[in-house]
Amino acid sequence: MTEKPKEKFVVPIGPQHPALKEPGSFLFTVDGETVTDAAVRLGFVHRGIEKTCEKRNYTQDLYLLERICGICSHVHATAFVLGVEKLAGVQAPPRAEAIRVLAAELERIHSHFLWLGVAAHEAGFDTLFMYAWRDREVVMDLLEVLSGSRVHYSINVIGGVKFDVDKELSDSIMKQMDFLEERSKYYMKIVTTDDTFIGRTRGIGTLSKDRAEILGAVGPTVRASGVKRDIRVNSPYSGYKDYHVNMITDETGDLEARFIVRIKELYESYRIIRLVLEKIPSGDLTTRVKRKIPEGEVISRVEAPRGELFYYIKSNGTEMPDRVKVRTPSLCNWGTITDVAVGHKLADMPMLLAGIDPCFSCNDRMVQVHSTSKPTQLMNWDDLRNYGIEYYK
Amino acid sequence: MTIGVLFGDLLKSLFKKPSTQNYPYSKISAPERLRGKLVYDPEKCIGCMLCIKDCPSNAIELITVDKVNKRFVLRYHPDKCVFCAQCVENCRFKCLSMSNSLWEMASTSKEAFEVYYGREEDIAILLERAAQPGINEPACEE
Amino acid sequence: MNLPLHPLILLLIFPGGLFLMNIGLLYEWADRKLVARYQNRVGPRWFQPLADTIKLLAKEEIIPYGVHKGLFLSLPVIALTGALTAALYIPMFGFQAPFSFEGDLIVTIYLLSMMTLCIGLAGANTLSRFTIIGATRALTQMFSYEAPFLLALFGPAIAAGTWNIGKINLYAIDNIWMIIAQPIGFIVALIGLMGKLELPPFDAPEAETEIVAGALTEYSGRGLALFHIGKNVELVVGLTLIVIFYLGGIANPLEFILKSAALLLVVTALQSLFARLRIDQTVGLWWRLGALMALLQLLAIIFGRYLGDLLR
Amino acid sequence: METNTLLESGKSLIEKWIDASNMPEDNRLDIWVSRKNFKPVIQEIVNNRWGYLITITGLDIAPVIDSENNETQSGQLEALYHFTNDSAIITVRVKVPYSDTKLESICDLIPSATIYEREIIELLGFELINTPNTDRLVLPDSWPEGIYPLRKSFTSLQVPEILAKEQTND
Repeated sequence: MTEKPKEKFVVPIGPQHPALKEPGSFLFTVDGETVTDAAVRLGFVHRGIEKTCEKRNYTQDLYLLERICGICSHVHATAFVLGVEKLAGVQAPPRAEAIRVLAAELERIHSHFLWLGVAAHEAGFDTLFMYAWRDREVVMDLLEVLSGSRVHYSINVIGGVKFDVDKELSDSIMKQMDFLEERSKYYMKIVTTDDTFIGRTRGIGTLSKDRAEILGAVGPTVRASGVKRDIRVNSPYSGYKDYHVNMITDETGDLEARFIVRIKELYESYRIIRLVLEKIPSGDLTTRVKRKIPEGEVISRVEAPRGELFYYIKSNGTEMPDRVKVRTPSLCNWGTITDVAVGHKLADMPMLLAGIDPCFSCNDRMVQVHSTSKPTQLMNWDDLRNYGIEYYK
Repeated sequence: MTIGVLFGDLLKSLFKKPSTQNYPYSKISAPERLRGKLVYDPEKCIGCMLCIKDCPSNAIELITVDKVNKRFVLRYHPDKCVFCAQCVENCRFKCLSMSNSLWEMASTSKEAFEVYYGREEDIAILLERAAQPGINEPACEE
Repeated sequence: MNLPLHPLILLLIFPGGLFLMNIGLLYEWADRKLVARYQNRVGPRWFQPLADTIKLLAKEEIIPYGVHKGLFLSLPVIALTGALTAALYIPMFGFQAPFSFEGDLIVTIYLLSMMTLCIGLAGANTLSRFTIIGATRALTQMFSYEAPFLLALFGPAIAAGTWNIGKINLYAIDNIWMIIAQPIGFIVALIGLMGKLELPPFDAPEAETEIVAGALTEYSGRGLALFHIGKNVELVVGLTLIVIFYLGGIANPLEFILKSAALLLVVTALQSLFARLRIDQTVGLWWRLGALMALLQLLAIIFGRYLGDLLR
Repeated sequence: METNTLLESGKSLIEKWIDASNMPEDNRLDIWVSRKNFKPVIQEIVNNRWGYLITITGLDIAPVIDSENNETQSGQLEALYHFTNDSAIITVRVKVPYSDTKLESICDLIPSATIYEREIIELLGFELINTPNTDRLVLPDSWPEGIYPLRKSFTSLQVPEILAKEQTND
C-alpha cells in the first residue's frame, strides 16, 4: 500500500495572535499535535531607526534609541551613551555610573517580573501572571519616583545622568527590595515545585550547551544551558567595574532552567542594588561633553535583561553620527526556537517562544512606506462617528 | 506530587482588598519628578534656542515677538512631545519645567495639542497675525 | 416540593428556560468574580455577563466563507437546547423535576455531552486551522473525561439503587452525605465537570495563547452568545447534579444556593490554582488516574452493597 | 583569560590572511581582509571555536564627488563581522565596490547568521552567494527592488516608485 504524501497542516502564530502581544509571524507545520517544522518572519514593526539616527544629533538619537524598546529602554540609552562617551574621550562621574547601574538593575527586575508573568500566562497559569505583574508594579513605581516615568526613564544624558538618588528614595528602594526578594523566593518555590507547572516546563525545549554556543544565543537563554556569557562579568562596563556581579548559570537548558536562572538573577539584582545604595559615591552627576563628537568607531556592549546588547557607532566628526548599528539580544535568540521546536507539542510553542523572552520592537528597528494611492484623511471625532453611521446604514 | 503551591496566597487574596487601582474614580498623587506637560515661564527666557535644538521630536517652537525686549512665545505640541525633559535639562535659566500635576492630556479635539505659552498680549498679537492669512499675497493672475 | 404549574411554564420560564439562563449568567458572574478575587483583582460587576450577552446578541453574525451554513447556524441552538433539556430531569432549586422517569440519569448525561459534540462539530465545520485543532482537542478531551465522569456519577446511583435523579436526591437527603462515603467519586466528578466545561486547567481546547479561541474562533454575534449561555446553563446543571449526588441532595431552594455556591468556590479555586494541562497530559491524567480511581470506587461500592445484602 | 592573550590567539589563527589590522580600543582588533580570503578567515575562526558571531554590520562608504562632478573615489560597501570571545572582540572587515557587491555567505558555517545576512542584503544591497534564504526580512513586501534604505544616497522613496509598485500589486 502506498501512502499519499500528506498535506502540510500549517498553524500560523502571528502576526496577529493572542499569544504574542507584538507582531511576529511563526509558521508551525504540525502532524497532529506534534510540530514538524518551524519558520519565522519578522519585520512587521520595522521603524527605520538606524537610518533616522544618521539625520539627528547625538542627544536626539539618545531619546530615539531609548524608544527602541519599552521594556529595556534604559540599557539601550546606556549602551549608546557609553559608546558616545568613549568616542568623546570623557568619563561620566562615579555617582552617575552608580545611578546607571541602579536603574539598569531596577529595570532588570521589572523586565524579569514581566517575563515571569508572560511565561505563566502562556502556560495558562493566569494567577501567577496576575501576581507577578502586581509585584512588578512595586518596581515600576520606584522607577517612576526615581526618574518621573514608568517606562522611558530618560535617566541618561551624554556625560552623566539627570536624576539623583536622595536618602528618602534610597530607603524606600531598600525596603521594597526586601519585599520583592521575599516574593521572588515564593515564585521560585512555585516554579520549581508545582507539578502542573513543571509538567509544562521540565524537559521542554532543551538547548544543549554545545548547540547554544554555536547558535550564538545570549542572555538568560544561554546561561540556562550552562554557557558563561554575561557582559557584566565578561567585560564590565560603567559602574559594574565597582560592583561585582556573580554569573548565574544552570546546566539543564530547558524551560525550567530558564525560569530558575531568571529568578536567581533577580536575587543578584537585589544584592547589587543594595550594594550600590550603600556605597554610592558622592559628587557631580554630569561632565561636559562637546556637541561635536570626534571621528572614530566604537563598539559598546551592555547586558540587557534579555542578553547582550550590541551598539556600533561610527562618528564622522560632526554633531550627527555616521552610522549606528544596533543588535538586540532577541535577534540572536530566534535561532534557538527554530532549532528546538521540532518534535515538541503545539501547546509548548507559546511557552517556547516566551522562553527566550522575545521582544519584537527590539528586533525590528528600522520603514514604513506611506501609501500614496489613497489620500490620507484626517478625521475628528464627529467625522469618524458620522462615517460609522453612514457605513452601517 | 506537589500541586497547588499557590493555595495560601489564593486564600489570602480572597480576603484582601484588590490591588487594582480604581484609576479614573480615585487618583493617587503623582511623584514629585513625574514628567508631565511642559510649563514655560516667559519672564526668564532669553531666547537662546538651546531647548529647540535638542528636542528629539520637534515639539517646541520659540516664536520671537520682540527680540530686544525679550518677548517670546513658546508654541508647544503635547502630541509630539516624548516627555524626555531634555529641554528642561538644556535650559540654563530654569524657565522650562515639567508639571507633575498636568498629565491627563487626552482630548477629543485637536486644539488641546497646540499650546501657546507667553505673555498674554504677545499671544494675542501672534494669534491675530495668524487669523489674517494672505494679506500680502498677490492676487492670482487672470 | 412540587410546583403546581403548567408544564409549558415549567419548561419555558421557571425553573427551566428563561430562569435557568439568568441563573446561568449569575453563575458566570460569580465564577468570574471569584477567580478575579483569587487573583487579587476587582473582577466584573454583577451585570457584566448580561451586558456581554446582550451585546453579542445585538451584533452582526458573520458567516465565514466555506462553512455549511445550516450547520453553522443550527449548532449553537442545538447546544443550548441540549443543556436546557438536561435541566428538565433534574430537581433544580429543590423543586421536583418537571419530567422524570426511571433511567433519566443516562439521558441527562447524554444531553450534557451534546454541548461538547456541538462545539466539536462547529470547529470541524469551519476552515480555520485554529478551529480544527480546537475541535480535535475538544473531542479528544471528551473521550477522556466522559468515562470517569460517568463512573463517578454511577457510584451514588448504585448506592441509591436507582437510575432516577429525583429518587437519588431523596435518598441523598435521607442518608449520610456521599462525599464522605465516596470521596474519590466526588473529586473525579468535580474535575470531570471542569473538563466538560473546559474550565482551566482543562482549557486546552480553547487555549487562547495557542489556538485563539479554539473551535469557536469563527463564531461571532448570536452564535457565540448562544454557546456562552449554553455553557453557563451547563455549569448550573452540572453543579446541581454534583450537589444532589455528593453533597446530601437538595431539599429546598436555600440549600441549593448555599451548597452550589460553596461548590463554586471550590471550582474557582481549582481554576486559579493550576497551569493549563497539555492535551496529552489531560488524556493521560484521566485514563491513568481518573478512570482507574472511579472504577475502583465503583467496584468497592458494588462489593459493599453485595456484602450488605449478604449480611442482612 | 586575559583579553590580550585572547586577541593574540585569535589573531594568530588568521595571521596569514590579514591585509591590515588596527587596535582602536584595548579589547578590540579590527582586521581587513580581501574578498577572496574572507571565507577561509571565517572558517578558521569558526573551526577553532573562537567566540561567536555577534552580528554583521554593513557600512556604506558613499562615493566622493569633487566640484566638477567627477567621482574621485567610487562608492563602496563594507561588511563588518564582529566576533567576540569573553571580553575580546575581533572584527573582520571586507570592502566591496558598488559595481560588484558579491560576497560569500557564511550561513553554512554559522546557521544563525542568516538573519544578519538578510538584513544587509535588504538594507545595503550586498549580494551574498549561497545564502539559504533571501525572503524579505525587515522591509515590506511591496518595497521596490534595487533601493537600499541604509545607503547614504537614499533619502526617501519617490512617489512614482511606490505607485508603480502598488499598481502591479493590484
